[in-house]
Amino acid sequence: MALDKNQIAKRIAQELQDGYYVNLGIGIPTLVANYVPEEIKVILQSENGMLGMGQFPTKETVDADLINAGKQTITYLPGASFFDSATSFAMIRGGHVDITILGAFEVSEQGDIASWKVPGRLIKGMGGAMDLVASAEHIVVAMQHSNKEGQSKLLKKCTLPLTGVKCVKRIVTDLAVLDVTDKGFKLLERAPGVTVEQIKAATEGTLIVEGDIPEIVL
Amino acid sequence: MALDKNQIAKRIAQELQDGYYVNLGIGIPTLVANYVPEEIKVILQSENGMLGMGQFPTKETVDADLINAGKQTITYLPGASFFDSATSFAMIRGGHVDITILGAFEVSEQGDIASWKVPGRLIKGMGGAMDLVASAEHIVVAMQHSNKEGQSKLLKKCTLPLTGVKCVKRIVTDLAVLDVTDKGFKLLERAPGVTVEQIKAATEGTLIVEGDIPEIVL
Amino acid sequence: MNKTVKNATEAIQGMKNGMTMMFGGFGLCGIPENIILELSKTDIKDLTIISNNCGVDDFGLGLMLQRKQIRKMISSYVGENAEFERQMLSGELEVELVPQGTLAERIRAGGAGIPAFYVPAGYGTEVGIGKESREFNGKMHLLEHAFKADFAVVKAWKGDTAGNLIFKYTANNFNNMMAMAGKITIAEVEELVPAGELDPNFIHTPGIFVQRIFQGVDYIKRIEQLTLSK
Amino acid sequence: MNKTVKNATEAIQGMKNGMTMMFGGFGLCGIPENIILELSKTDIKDLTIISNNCGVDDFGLGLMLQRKQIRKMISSYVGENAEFERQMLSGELEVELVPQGTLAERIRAGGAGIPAFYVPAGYGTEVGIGKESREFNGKMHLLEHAFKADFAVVKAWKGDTAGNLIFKYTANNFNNMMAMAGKITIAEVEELVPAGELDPNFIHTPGIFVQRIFQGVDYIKRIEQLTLSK
Repeated sequence: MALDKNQIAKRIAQELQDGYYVNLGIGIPTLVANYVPEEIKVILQSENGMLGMGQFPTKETVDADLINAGKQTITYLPGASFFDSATSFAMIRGGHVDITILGAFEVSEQGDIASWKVPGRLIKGMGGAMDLVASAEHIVVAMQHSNKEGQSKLLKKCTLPLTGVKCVKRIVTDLAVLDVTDKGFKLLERAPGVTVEQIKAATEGTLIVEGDIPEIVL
Repeated sequence: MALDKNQIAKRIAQELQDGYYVNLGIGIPTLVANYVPEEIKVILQSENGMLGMGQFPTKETVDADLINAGKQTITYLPGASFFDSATSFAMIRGGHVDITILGAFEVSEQGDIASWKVPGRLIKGMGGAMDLVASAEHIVVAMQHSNKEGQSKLLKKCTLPLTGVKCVKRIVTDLAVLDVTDKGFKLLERAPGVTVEQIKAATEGTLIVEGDIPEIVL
Repeated sequence: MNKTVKNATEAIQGMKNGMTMMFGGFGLCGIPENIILELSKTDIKDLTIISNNCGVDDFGLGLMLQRKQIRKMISSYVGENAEFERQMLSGELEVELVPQGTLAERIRAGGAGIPAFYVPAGYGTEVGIGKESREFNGKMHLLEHAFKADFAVVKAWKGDTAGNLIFKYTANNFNNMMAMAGKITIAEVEELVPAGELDPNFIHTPGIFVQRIFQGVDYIKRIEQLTLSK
Repeated sequence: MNKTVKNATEAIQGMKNGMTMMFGGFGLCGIPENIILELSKTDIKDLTIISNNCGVDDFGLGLMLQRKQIRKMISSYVGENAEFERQMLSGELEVELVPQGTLAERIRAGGAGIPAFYVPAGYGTEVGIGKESREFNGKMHLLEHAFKADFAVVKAWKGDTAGNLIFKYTANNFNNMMAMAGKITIAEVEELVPAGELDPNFIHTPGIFVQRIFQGVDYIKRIEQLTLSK
């Protein structure tokens, strides 16, 4: 059975290590914060200028001057800091953020990612996504394996305008966990009950299957 | 009679305008702070990271964490701010400092300045001088007209390693006030009792004398 | 030296058609509400606006969009604004999209006297078209140029008469760098105090970068995405 | 996450011969006294040191000079140090002089992932020899490259267990940028407090840039030029 959004987030949370500085994109990535294993502590960076993001506020503690990059009202945790956008992206560009988790429209088997524009239909802008994917060492994409029309989002080559080239390292979808390698998408894990054949059918790009593929353990 | 150091500083203080942000180099320029006309207010920038430099401290208020670019203990005035070196030179390089006053070994009639190195004899480093002269709109050099050996310091071409090229706008020496122009050093004012001939004799570079040259009024 | 002006009306003296202006803020957080409102009451137009976002339909820079005062927007993200989308698609509004970190750094560079620098963001994408590229440390980078503005308009939490600014939480965002990059920088603040009252160790924007300052009025601080804990 | 280490001895674990290290401070103001002293007791040598100055004969980095632990200095100003002059003139010590603002910006660039940028400082001088130059806005500029270090060592006034730092007065200087540019950054502080005790609005160096932190001991804070009002 394919993973739901929360399960994708829960699987991605397994990528986190104690002490990691983490940037979470909008959508499924935001949910990852809810599944950080109890035994580790990570620090959330929000590119609009903060480290140490906490939960959403209560009606009493909400403050219009305290938002995340998704423009949601939030809170901060002990040890937090606030700074300007240039410093924020100095952290990102300088490789100080340990892992970036973001959504995508498409990922290619070279690790290219398209996530910000659908010509003729949608141009909201790239925000900080281009800076994030061009800089982070460790980039994980969280997305559905196929789009609403049933077309694969894991492609030989992206069809939409790119956000970055050769940058995605790992992808977690509703069907599988995959790594981008020199030879294509390497299948690492499959959703419980989902077969390798189903994943192969849903993947337009080259899929590498070596040995037994274990099920995702949540 | 030639000006003494304090008189040179006093004459340079006349270059200041109300509200100016001012960077003063080590030596005679430091003395300029003592002669700011009472009716105007300037803000002193020290490139090691402060705006709003005040006087030297008393024995009671001295603080090792509060020094100027000459490494002298100082104080700060109301409205002061402290910042890191990158921000400090952002101010300087970005043209936010209105006037820079510094010393020199030599100045050429093209406005080149040499102030940081005497090959084989002295290499202390350029500190912030190269950044200052390359960036400020308004650069005033405070120096003696001749060196200790009696040689002119206002030259056709500098003989010592340069600090910057085509940057000096005005020079105030013990003998005269001069501007650097396309055609050479233009004599603006002469020290009280010093003749144009004396200045001409002490100036190796091209000296332009047009009309009557008034005496410096202190 | 006192940089105080009376109000928004006095602060915008000298703003003219065709100018380039920066506006601080991220979404609706930390935007200079007073100046935007004041400017939206004037006939000043053909503006090139550098701002991370363009407000929403009826608030922030959206007000100036509605009155068609903006000729060109330079931003990183412009979603959530129907009138913006309409003007952009119809060609009435020119839009230059810049990656957010590159935008921030180009503004800082403008203030810091750095005409150009290299970053990896956008290489191999539309953003790189027409730009010089170059390899450093085995990775391709784009040459990006500094942004400056005729006026930079920023909003701070506290300020003093010497122009020093302090921001609250994430309302800093682009304000600090933009203050550096304006030929004339106007700061509106929630609380204006005499020089000497702010701790000099904790100034975010040193006064040298600010030419005009005033205490704003009637801050709405609209929240775009009110999200609360259950 | 607690970044606290016990003391200077624990903080310098991993430092090795031949490494590149940055040391904060301007003159003797804001220098990491504890780490310098600790390091000067080791046999670690052949170091490339990036620091605005090199201490004085018997204090600060001068201690490491005396023990000939430094192979190369990258600085903007090295006056007032006789042993330094001797080693430089004899060729024992390699010296690269960098204009102070360029030095600061190259360090910031190293921390900010900007491999290179253009500045006007040094064009037409010895500093420009062998460097690319280019005209922007009618003015010549040099291409300058980022500095990074295996270890950056900084000194702050206050710090917390999350690595956040606050500097006092002009003791900030190069410390803030250097913290950004170290693969491993060590911060020694006069006062170390638990995370949460420093106001998050007034952090100079966010904790993300600091890997190890400890409360230093026995600060001397020697004054180079004691100047008093009459």
